[in-house]
Amino acid sequence: MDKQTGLKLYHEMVLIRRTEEKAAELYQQGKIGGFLHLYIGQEAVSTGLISARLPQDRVITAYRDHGVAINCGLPAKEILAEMLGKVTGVSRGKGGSMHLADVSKNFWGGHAIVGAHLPLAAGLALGDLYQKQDGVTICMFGDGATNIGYFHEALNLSKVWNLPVLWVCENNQYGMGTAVDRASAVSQIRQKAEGYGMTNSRVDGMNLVAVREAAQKILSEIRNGSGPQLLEITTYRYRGHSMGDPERYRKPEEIHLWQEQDPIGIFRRHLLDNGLAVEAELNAEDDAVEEEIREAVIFAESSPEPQAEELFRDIYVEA
Amino acid sequence: MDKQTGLKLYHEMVLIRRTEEKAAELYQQGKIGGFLHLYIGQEAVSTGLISARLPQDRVITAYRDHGVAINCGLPAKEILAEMLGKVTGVSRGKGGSMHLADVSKNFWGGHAIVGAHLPLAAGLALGDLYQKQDGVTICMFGDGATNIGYFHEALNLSKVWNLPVLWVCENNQYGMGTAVDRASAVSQIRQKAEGYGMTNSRVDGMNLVAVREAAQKILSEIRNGSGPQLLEITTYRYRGHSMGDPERYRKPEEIHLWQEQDPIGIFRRHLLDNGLAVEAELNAEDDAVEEEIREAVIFAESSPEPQAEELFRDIYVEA
Amino acid sequence: MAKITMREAISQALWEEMERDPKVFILGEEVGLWGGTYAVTKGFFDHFGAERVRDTPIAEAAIVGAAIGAALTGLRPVAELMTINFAFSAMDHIVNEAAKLHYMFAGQMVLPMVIRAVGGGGRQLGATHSQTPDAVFAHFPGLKVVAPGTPADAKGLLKAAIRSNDPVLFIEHATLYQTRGEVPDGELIVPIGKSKIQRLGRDVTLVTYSKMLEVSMKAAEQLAAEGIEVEIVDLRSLRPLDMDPVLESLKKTNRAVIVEEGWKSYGVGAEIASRIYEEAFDFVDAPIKRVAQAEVPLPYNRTLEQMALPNAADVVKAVKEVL
Amino acid sequence: MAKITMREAISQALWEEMERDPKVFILGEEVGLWGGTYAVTKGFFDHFGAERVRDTPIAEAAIVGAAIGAALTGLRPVAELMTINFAFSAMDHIVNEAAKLHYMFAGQMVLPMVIRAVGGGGRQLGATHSQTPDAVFAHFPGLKVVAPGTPADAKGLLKAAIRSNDPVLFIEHATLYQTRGEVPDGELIVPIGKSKIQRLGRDVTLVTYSKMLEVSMKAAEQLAAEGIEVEIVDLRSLRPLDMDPVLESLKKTNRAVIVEEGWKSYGVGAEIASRIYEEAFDFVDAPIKRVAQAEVPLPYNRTLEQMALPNAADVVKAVKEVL
Ligand SMILES: Cc1ncc(C[n+]2csc(CCOP(=O)(O)OP(=O)(O)O)c2C)c(N)n1
Ligand SMILES: Cc1ncc(C[n+]2csc(CCOP(=O)(O)OP(=O)(O)O)c2C)c(N)n1
Ligand SMILES: [Mg+2]
Ligand SMILES: [Mg+2]
Repeated sequence: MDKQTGLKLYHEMVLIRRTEEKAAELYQQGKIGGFLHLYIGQEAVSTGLISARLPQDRVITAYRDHGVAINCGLPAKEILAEMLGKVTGVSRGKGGSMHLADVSKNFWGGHAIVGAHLPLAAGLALGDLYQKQDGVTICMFGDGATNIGYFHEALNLSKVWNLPVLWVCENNQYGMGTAVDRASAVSQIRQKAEGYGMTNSRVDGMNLVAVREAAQKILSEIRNGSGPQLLEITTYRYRGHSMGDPERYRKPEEIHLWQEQDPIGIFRRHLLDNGLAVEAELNAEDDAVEEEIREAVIFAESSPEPQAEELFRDIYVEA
Repeated sequence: MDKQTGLKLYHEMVLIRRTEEKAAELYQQGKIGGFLHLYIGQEAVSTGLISARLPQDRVITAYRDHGVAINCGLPAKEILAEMLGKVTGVSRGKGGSMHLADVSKNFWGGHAIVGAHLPLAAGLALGDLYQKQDGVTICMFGDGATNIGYFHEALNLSKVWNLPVLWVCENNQYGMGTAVDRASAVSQIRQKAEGYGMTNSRVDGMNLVAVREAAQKILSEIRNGSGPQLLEITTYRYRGHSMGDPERYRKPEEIHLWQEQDPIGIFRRHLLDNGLAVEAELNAEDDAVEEEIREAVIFAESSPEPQAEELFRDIYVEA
Repeated sequence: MAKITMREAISQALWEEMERDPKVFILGEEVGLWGGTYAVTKGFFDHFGAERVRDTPIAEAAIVGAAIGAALTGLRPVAELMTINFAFSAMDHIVNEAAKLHYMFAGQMVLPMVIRAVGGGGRQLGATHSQTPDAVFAHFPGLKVVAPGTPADAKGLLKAAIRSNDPVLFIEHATLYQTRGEVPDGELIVPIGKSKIQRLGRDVTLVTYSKMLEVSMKAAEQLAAEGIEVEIVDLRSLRPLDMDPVLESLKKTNRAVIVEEGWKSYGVGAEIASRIYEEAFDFVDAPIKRVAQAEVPLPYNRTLEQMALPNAADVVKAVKEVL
Repeated sequence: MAKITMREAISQALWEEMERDPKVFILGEEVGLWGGTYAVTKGFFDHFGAERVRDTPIAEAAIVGAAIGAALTGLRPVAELMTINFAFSAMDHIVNEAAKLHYMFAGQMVLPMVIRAVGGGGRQLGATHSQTPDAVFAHFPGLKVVAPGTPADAKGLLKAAIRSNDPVLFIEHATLYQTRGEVPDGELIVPIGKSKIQRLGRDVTLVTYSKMLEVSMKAAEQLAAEGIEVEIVDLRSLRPLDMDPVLESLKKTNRAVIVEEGWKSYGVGAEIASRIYEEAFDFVDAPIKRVAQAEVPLPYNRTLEQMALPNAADVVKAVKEVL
């Protein structure tokens, strides 16, 4: 990793964290409605993963989508605007927090039905295969999502058709309040790939460098025709499942333990230890993020609401 | 196996074969309507399997259900009557070939949506677990059914809840016209159990003795708390998927090859070779079956149709 | 008679039935340790234990399918689908299995089960999480579909559903959980398949159910201030559908408005209107109006979402139009 | 103008569109090697190859889901669900994904896809395999639902559906595949969302679609022999729903009967009747009748099944009742 990349990825991680913290604040102020699923603690997962993609690689994920949206290059201000339901939001205020997307950046959304986007990912990859394009579809989902039938149908199909998909399970230890072992027959999600004879691996999701390297290797294998693979990335969400989670299912000590390996702290140390950055440079990134967020909030808050006509727009392409 | 059991199981296998042949005839005569899925070639699977169950063990299967219905003790005449849509049929003519059942014999049907009965089987097993009964639920399904999401959800749930279920895949090499490898990521279905950390095994389904011994062993393990297991039974259907199958997907030679290991022939030889029966005894069973079928057809054909009131009966328990 | 919330009423019904009958148990996502996504089963896990309050994987088809299987063995499962939007992931098991087994096997199979699912819009949850697709489920013979509008009915109908030997889809509305209402103390059973007059009036018959009962009541008050007295019939069950109180009321008022939260086309109102005309054609003095959701996938933006959902003003307007 | 079967017409539409546009491809169970369960895609596999005629595992959610994904990349998938009864296994993908993505992401996502599914009763396939649940799908904004009743419409509408940039559920009827009809030679596109007068008459407006068009035509002949001339409006699309020809006809005849194969309650007829009353109340001289399926899961027994399904005699009776 070169210095520039290091600083860029550091910036992205901090930007995700601060966007999420700001979103939480705006939610508490009643400015964001609906469900809000924060990515805090998981920043290294998508930042490392997406840093390895080529522009032609499609990305699709679940409702916990703010982080990956940022990594895919969606501006924080348009993301916050979407959360505020503004017409300047990436989905013109019609999608909300769970439905960020920018297909021009090959980011195919945010999907709120658990696991339902996995078959879509198979289809995206089929699109590339059929059209002889060399993109790989990166499909992210949670540990809980691996228990629904859609996971099974999609993984099987991808293997039978040898689709260029990277299945990425973000194992953050819980699906809502249910610990992996209470819902899944196997505690290592990667093991599920065995049922499809699918190459699989597991990497520490608190460590951006490890995630990035794993993703680079696997994406190039898939691009070279290895067929689909499954990558389990272990991680942890520091906040509740969504806002208003009573968190009866875990102890503060457990959270603290994971916070000791904070992905941003780890990567910051990595940059410093390897001479890729000095304190001042990182602090400058922190400040830049601060400023970016400040402006994003102003943008989002001062943006107009969608007009009434918007209600009946885009139901169909052809009315 | 003692002599009596040997003759009984031989009888059952021949009865299945002859029932199916008769059903095909009646179908061709236009007396049976709808879909008709014959079990010819697969007789040793259910005969061996069901011979190992205890009365408290529940059985549930797919639409290819005539064989297992006979093994569960449903009279051939009531089965044929059902196929003819008569009120004397096991489901009073309302279910047809695909929906045979007799819950008093712990046979929970005949289900026509591929894979949909697997979650039901988990529920049946949960019923026993919850009520501290020592029954094992035997759930049979085809190779094709292992690709639908229901399979995944049911197997996972059964493992997480440690349910007393024996998952039995009848791998007859095809789901309709689709060879296993064209639809499934793995060609040995048993491998799918690995994704659930589930004990699994595979047995030759043309060999009744092998099936029976495998089933006896596994059922007793499950009864003793092993948790769910998956048993793959390899077999072959000699006839089309259902009546009117153009059979473009396989060659006659392939069928002939399998016919050389006809399950009835193999078991017949086994009985003779092991001194469990002499030719005359087996011929007597053949004749007895002949007579049983003759009477069953007369019974079915001469039975009355359901009355018009039947149309509105049993929509609800409480109207 | 205590004034409690809909959430408490539903919770009480579940609790009492579980205390009464050991065959009753709950399964679903987050019903146990979490205490229910909407806190309906708060405290159940500690009291009844993990065997009877079963947290499941995210696997809707398996939840409903396992409930069916367990019901076949004589248990009385109450399966919770976190929201009715996820019922589509279990659709096959609801309409092809639960609704059909009893009939298809000529009465051999009995399914004393309840599927609880919360629905409705108005919370900015976006298009996939805000639906009121009740009519879709009510279309299938073999299933019973219940959707209460008051705490008392919620309690009494849920208890009836749990005791029923037929599969019942019990639809709750998320924005009603905080609604308070009088609930009689002690045993309370409200029969499934009986509509109820919730307000007497002489001018217009307002047919509604679930959340829209609240909205209709509000509209009725506004109209009363203007001297217009609407009679409100709460369907409570969509299948079986009890048209008698509707028709009786209509024959008195000769005018009707139907208020539902779901989409208008192929919705509940279409069936109610058709039945009224079929059975009381000569009594209808003005075209029956349907008040329903705008035909769009519900947007996230609050203003747009509220525009799409029927409200009291829409009801008032419709009532005036039929007068 | 050639007289061909519905099966041939559908097959031709698919073939021509695949020849015309390499982005069109087919996926589904047994569409390839087998040649289509109903032989609609016979010969396609050999001609277009395994890449464009894709046999799938038995995994309905994945079939529809993969079609959605492929459509997002600009392809034009035609997903075949072996029967519409299995659409419930893909319900979430049909109603929560296909119907909503375009709107939810404010037009960013475009889904030029078709889901073909054959439905209908009358072949003794039992309760789970004989449904006509068209109204259920038509309830969801964002989806288009088409159900042709003649070979010409089948061909023209399917071609329109394949060229459409919106997700279209294309419902075929199994017992119509052998029905013959004139189909114009050469390019044939029938616009989605246009009802059509299939028979002129002055006495009663008969609104129907799909298989019931055939049944209604038969009834019309019988009635004509008695001097009663019915006008038949074929809806062809259930969403968008074109009421104009219905209303125009009704204003002439002042009487209407709606004939659908599915269950009556919360069915198609309810919507049509409601709309007629809403938009032409003063023109309706007698209560509109709905002819529909008996509200039971369809039984296997032939006699019972036929009793439950609407037939020409039922239509004749209903027409006479409205006169
Ligand atoms: C089909 C379906 N069932 C249930 C839900 C409700 N739900 C939303 S998120 C969630 C937990 C998902 O957990 P996981 O996949 O581990 O993702 P995480 O939230 O941990 O990122 C549940 C149950 C849903 N959205 N869709
Ligand atoms: C959900 C669903 N999809 C499709 C079908 C149509 N169908 C009936 S049987 C069958 C093949 C099943 O193959 P397999 O599970 O191997 O069982 P086999 O017929 O070989 O015994 C298919 C596709 C169905 N009944 N249900
Ligand atoms: Mg998780
Ligand atoms: Mg098979």
